[in-house]
Amino acid sequence: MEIVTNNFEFLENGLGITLVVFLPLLSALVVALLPKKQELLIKLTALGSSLITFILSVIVAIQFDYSKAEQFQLGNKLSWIEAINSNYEIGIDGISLPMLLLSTFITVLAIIYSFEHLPEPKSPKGMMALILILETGMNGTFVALDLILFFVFFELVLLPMYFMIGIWGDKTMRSVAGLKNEVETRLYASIKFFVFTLFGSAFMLLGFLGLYFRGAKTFSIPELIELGTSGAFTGTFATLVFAVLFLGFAVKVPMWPLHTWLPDAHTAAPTVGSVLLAAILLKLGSYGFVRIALPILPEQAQAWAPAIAILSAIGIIYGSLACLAQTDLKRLIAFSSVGHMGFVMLGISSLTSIGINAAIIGMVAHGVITGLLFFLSGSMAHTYHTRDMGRLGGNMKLLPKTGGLLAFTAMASLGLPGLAGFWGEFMALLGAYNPLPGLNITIFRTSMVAGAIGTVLTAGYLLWMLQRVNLGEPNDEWKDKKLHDADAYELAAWIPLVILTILIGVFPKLIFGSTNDAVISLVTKAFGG
Amino acid sequence: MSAQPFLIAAAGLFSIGIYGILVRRNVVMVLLSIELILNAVNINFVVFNAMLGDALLQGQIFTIFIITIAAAEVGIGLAIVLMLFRNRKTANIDEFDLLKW
Amino acid sequence: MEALDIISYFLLLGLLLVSVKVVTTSNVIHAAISLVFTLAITAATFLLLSAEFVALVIVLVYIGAVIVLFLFGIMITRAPLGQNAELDNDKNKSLALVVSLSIFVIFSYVMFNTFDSQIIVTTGTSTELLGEILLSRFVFPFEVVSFVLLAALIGGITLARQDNALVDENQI
Amino acid sequence: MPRRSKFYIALVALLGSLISFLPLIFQWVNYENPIILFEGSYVIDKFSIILKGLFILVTYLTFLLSINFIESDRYYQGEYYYLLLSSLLGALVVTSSRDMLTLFIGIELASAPMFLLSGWKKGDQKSNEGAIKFFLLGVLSASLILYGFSLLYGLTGELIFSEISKILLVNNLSTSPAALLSVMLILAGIGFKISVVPFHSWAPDTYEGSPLPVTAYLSVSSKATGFVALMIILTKVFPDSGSSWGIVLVFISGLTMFIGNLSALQQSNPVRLLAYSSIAQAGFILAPLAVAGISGDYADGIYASVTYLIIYAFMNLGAFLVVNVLINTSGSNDIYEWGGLAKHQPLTAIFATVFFFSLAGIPPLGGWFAKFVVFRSLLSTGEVYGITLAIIGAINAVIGLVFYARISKIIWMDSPSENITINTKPVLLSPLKVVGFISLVITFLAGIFPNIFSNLGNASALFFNS
Amino acid sequence: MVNSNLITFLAEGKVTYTDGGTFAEYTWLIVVLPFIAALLITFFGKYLPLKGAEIALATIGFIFAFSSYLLYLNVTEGVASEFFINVGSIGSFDLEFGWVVDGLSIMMYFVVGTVASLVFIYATNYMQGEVRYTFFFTSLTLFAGSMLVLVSSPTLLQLLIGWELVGVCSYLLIGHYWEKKENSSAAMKAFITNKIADVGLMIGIIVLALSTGTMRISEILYQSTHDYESLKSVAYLAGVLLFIGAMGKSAQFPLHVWLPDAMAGPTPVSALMHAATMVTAGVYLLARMFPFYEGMASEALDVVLLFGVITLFAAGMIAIVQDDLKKVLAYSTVSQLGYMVAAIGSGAYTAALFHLWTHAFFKALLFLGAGSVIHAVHTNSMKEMGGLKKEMPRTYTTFILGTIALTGLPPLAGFFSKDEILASLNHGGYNTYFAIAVAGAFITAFYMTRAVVLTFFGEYRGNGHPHESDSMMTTPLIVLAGFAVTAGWVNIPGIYTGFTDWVTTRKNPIVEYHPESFDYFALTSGLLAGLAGIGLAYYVYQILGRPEDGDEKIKVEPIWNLLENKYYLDDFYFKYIINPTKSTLANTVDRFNTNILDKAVNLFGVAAIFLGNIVYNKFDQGGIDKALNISSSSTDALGARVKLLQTGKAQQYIMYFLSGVIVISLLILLVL
Repeated sequence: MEIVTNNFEFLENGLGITLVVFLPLLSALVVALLPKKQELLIKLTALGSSLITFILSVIVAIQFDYSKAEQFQLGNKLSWIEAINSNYEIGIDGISLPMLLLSTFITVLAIIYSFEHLPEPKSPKGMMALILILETGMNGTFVALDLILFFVFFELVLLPMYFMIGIWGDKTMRSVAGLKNEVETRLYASIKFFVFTLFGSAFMLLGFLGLYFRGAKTFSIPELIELGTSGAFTGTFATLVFAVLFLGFAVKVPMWPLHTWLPDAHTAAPTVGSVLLAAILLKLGSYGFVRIALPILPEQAQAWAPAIAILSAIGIIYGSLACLAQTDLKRLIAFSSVGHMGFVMLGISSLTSIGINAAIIGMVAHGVITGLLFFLSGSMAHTYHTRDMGRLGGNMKLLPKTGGLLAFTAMASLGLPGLAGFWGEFMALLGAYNPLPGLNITIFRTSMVAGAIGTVLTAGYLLWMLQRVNLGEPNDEWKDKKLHDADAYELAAWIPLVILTILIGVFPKLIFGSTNDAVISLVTKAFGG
Repeated sequence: MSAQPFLIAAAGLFSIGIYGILVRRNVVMVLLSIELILNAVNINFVVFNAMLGDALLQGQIFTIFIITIAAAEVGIGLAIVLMLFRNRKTANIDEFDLLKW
Repeated sequence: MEALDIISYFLLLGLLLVSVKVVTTSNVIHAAISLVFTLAITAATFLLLSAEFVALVIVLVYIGAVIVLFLFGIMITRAPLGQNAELDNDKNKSLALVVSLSIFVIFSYVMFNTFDSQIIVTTGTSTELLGEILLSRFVFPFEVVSFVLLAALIGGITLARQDNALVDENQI
Repeated sequence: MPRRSKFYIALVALLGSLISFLPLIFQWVNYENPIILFEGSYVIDKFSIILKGLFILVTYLTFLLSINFIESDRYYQGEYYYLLLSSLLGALVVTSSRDMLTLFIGIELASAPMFLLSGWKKGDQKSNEGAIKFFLLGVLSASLILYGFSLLYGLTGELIFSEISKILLVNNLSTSPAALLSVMLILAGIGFKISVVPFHSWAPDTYEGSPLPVTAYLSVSSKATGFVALMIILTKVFPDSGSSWGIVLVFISGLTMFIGNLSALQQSNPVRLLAYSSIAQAGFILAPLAVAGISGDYADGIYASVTYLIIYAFMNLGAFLVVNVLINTSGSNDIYEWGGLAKHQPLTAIFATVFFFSLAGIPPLGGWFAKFVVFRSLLSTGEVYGITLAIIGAINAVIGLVFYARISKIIWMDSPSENITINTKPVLLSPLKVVGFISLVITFLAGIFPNIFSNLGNASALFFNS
Repeated sequence: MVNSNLITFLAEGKVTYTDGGTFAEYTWLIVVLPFIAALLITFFGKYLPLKGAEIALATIGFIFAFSSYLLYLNVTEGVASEFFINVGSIGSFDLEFGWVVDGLSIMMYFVVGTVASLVFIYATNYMQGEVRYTFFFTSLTLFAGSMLVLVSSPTLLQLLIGWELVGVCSYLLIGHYWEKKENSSAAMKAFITNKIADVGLMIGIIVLALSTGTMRISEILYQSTHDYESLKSVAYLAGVLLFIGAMGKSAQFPLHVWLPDAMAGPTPVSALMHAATMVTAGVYLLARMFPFYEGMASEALDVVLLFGVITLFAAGMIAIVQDDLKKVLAYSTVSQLGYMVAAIGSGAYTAALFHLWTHAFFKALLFLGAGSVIHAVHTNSMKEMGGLKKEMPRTYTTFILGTIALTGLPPLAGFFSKDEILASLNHGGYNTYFAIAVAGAFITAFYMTRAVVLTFFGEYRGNGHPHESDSMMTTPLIVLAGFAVTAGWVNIPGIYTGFTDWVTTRKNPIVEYHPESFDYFALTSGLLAGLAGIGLAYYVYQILGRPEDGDEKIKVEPIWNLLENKYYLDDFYFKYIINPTKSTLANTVDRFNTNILDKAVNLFGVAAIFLGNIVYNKFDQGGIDKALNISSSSTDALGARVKLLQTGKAQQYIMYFLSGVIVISLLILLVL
């Protein structure tokens, strides 16, 4: 380990994570400039750069000093916008490190998957460029330590995702409640996604500015945390700021009842889009809560925590029940995200180190597992040309590899102990049982029970989904069709996720080892406990 | 002399011009009304100049500039009116309608 | 200064009356002529206020040139020269009255409020002084305004010129 | 005139506008203190240098943008360039003018050629109508400004702004009815130029009728001229009655954003859409000034507005470029007919994405920083008006997104319309590409390294203290 | 990483023990190996001659050998130690895995090792030619591993993991024939019923963990025997919650409904999981936590006892009316689990484990025997069996031995264990419960005899010609029969009570009633009830009627209806819980989502457009006489263009403009 560190010393002082953030953007430019016909070259460029990014992020993870996980490390602070005292301030701590790795990792897989599996209109050039831009946004959000920088990266993901959904998305027509005419799914979903998130973040920006002016005219997150934990933000002002931050982050998470863009976006998005959306984009919201909302506005966090807990509990139950009613495979998985992110938020709302740790591992696990679920369902939708579970069935017979992985992933998703999903769920409940002293314990325990019931419902809909999709005799319509089971590219994209699911499940220290100190320090600083 | 009557009269001239702009259908007539308004401003400037006893004659000089600009505006306005008219004529409307107008 | 006051009242009354005629007459020529009178009275008023040069400019530029332009305009656009009931937009009249009266009320309120006791002392000005100031202190706007005139000239000619080459340009 | 000599005319115009950059750079480099000419009526400070640079660059780009308009050979080229250059001169005068007369002449010189240019499509009835509306409202607004000026002159006996404001303050006349009325009349008059509600109604018609490059110029340079004049007057003449006019501006700004954006939602004509969009953007630019009036922190307001103006100028020019190319490609004035044009015009489609989303304020495109400085300025005082405007702004940013995104959506995602025939001739000529790339680079620069623009805004805000 | 937390509480134990040495240290091998084996089988199994079964057999053989040696160690010197591996810290909590090697877990290792080995051997033959043979062994191996994770866990966390893992294996194996919907439904039912119970377990664990600050079982138990106040306040709650978890896995009334359906799985699965090992996890949990219950949550034990007794009786009754041989055994299992739970409830730790021990062998034997029969006749229904005594002598003999063991006739295994339960009930003074338990013994004897008679006696009523299974299947039967006979001899009150010592060799002392000698009242009652049951059943089915007549002679309609419908529990669940959730509630939510939330969002959009429409058409362009509008002149034929030079719209604009001026002027002059 020492040797490696020495070799890559030059990557400290922020160069390493800067590269992790901007290398994808650069390669997106390169991809954009390559001629459209050089498809292989384009794909290889994208893959290569994402791989290098991933390796760089691993090097960063190796250089990271885990004994000081609560400090922001390997970062830098360069002047950016002087007039408003906003800086290019970056750095990672134990909380952001796993998220960063997750992001770079999933992107590699998404690119591998996209090698051969692009819906119409194929155009790998566009898709690759968008994925890489998206990666910059995601990575940047996780390393940004300046509110404005954070905001820019946070928003940077919108455009690529909008186009991904809009161009490669589901082209079928659907009716939409409240509108007379049928609309194309992708168009409706893409604009809904865009408007919803922008709505949230526009107000979030106002909140950032409020902090800037009430604080010491700084956007620096570490400085604001110092201010916030020493009680600089109080009263109506703090309530308002937390409200808008909540709006911005909760839309992204998404928390009930701001989730309605999610099922549509997921259903319409192309496979890679769904994967990236579920695996990482949703995390930007919950990460925002942990990174910004809680430590900077601890007092408000305590005031809002019961409400967040209740909403999370509703989200868990609501998401699961909605899943039970779905006939569309991808929509089901999308609603399952609502439930799972409910656990994440429940963990966060407990404001304890247990709960927040749970939230972070929950985020990672949800990223890995739901990402895989979307990979699988997307691939199946591509193979069968339908997502209607009424028509599917006997998938285990028709596509044994996909089916087997689907079963595995469903098990992971329902929180099976020993697999990644378990920790987030169980620890979130653990956190919610004994929230931060001073919080209304009845509300939290009720939420915990609701969450626990949610696990049953989760098991219910996932198993039911498996029964309808995977088991039984195949429908007659597939008898004569030639159906392709998972190919090498797909397996190459999926197997790492499977392995990661098991690894985290068996050895959660992979995540907790990085997060725990940081979370404890956060909780101690912000809430004195 | 009290300055008041002049100023009130200028205000009146201004409003009369406004009225003209609003009710006149013919663009040339509207341009006439605008001249009234500008004239009201001219009166204002000159009256103020006199009222203040401005040694630099700034009010009067301003008035001269306004008159110059007004002349230019009239030129521009009439050019546009002319173009409009010519265009309408080429637009195949029969003579009767033209005359009626 | 009684006499001057009385003269000024007469002049101003006449000014208003003639200008009302400009906007109410249904004969275009009458309107133009009324404008001439309005401007003439204005020039007279300026003389009263000892702004001789400005009065001269009004007579020369306005009455001499601008009104001729207007008459040209009236003729070229073949506005009916006699009485014309359609000259006014009757629909607008009441509203226009309200608007113009409101403006009058507001303006005169301000005038009453701010300049109620101001007295005009006429001293007489030398045109020479005016010219000096114009070409020293105000030489820059003086230069600039020539660009306005030139632009109006060139642009006006271009627009007003008969032009056969023009075809449908909707595609731009 | 033979074609070749026409080319030379264009070249002279282009080079001329570029060469005029040189003294500007010289001034910037050697800048020490404001240079005051004509007893304070003409001032060269950083504010004026920066905005002059903006005007010159915008005009230069407008010339480039005019290229396929002029290529069509139906227009009077020499006159066209002359009038645009006259207007530019007017704008340049406005930036430096510090007295009423110079300012007025500057405004007139800036707008008079535009009355003519808006009717430059002589054969087009829409153009004619746009021109007459523009002209009538323009003259009316000029007379309102003049009446306001006359009141000021009557109150103080001075034409130079600094003197006026001094006398107003000394004689305690800052909030006298005459002063307040004059600020409102001037505001209305300039409100016409910057097309804020309720003085905006000419804009969509005139924009639609005018030749596209002229429209671009109107919505960028002409509007900016108005804002410059407004900033000068509000901060130099009426700094002490800000709490009164500030509130009026708050209302105007809020209404402008709402009406501009909501109306833009309804548009299917791209030019009208951009017209309403630019109305809404004017609301954003106005907002910091409004709050600055209330709070008295003019430097901050000017900083925000100027920064916004600079960024806005380029993204809006880019947007007009896109519309220009797409109308020529599709031959249709209906954006809903533009489905799938990205296939035929991929570069333009990328331009469209960048400029329209920048207008919507999506990071990392420049528009976000423009919006951000505005929000920052609005919230800087923590007063209720500022917060309200900021919330209105946030809501409008979302409404705006809908129609800005709609264009991208149609170009990239919709299926091709059957009603149009694609013009296969190259319409994205290289001068247009230059416009596109310059605007693109500036838009991205503004989004990623906003410091440059922020510093420009900051430098120009110093003029308030000078 | 490994830290041995040995002999912390040594002084308190009443039995001396050692740390088990190297073998204890390497016990993790038997936990981890099956998982590796499962992976190997999955990826390489189908290329091997026995399709992967050899890997499974080797693994389980190793486990058997290892656990046997551990048992030997325990018997000879007593072993108790625990090992922890930190897998992460969360807040101040340490998340630990590890393994515990003590009397209780060794007993379970041995049971799992033994029964699993025999079942594996049996299955290699039984499953021959069935679909997904390799995958079957993967799952089975996985199960063995999961079960070992469960019983070896020194922390509640690992226990929960093992707990759920065996649930998943159960799901996989019950649903082995997933082509048929009933089977996958049965699997789902099992999983979800367990999941519901797991909610209790999960919350129970959370409550315990947070009130003790640790997940280590031994520490929790230490605290519960040392009057820790924080634990005491939640002890009852935690006790009941844990028991809810146990109710699911150990199929206690009313959560037992999944177990009979679980018979949809292949018979070896039923034998291994749903009779011998997995279903005893609940009992194991209660036993593992026994010091806690005794020390602090004795009120919770009353609940445990109550449900145990209800279960043993109610399930036994249903067994009487079943025609499916496996279901008889299934209900019998439920009933026997009721005995075990009741024993724990009455404070008889050893008795419960003893019954678990003996039951594992004879019930596995019975299931495998039934499997042998089913394998021969290709049906589960006893109506199509009969007369197999002659055709399948070895199966018959071993089955009879199992039946006697279950019925509780001396000197077979069941006699001793059941007697001990009855004795402890009697000792505790639970007279009613005692009576019910005795009745249960009668019922047990009755339905088992009925099953034997219907299956093996009389004439063959099925199709084809059944014949004895081959030695791969009968050998395990014989071995198990041996256990069924002898397993009870390790704990004969007054004679040899080694078993008590084995299972009480734990770090935390066990305080329980331990009979010094036979309780003759209980013994007699139990024995008589058993004999009576046998006698009555034999009389009714063999003598009064014939096996062919089935239940005709004793059918009492109302009771029979109730029993055949399983007390209408399933109907109740479906009607009032599952369907309302799955359809009504879920659809309501979905409709709410679409019609309220989505619609609200869309309506916002529509409203914005609508507002835009109003603003634009009514306000911005409002009041305009379209005839004056040149823009529309192309569609407006005559008259419109006439007014070209007239100002129309422009005046409208001017009007707005001036109104604006007036408004702002008035505003600033009068208001501000």
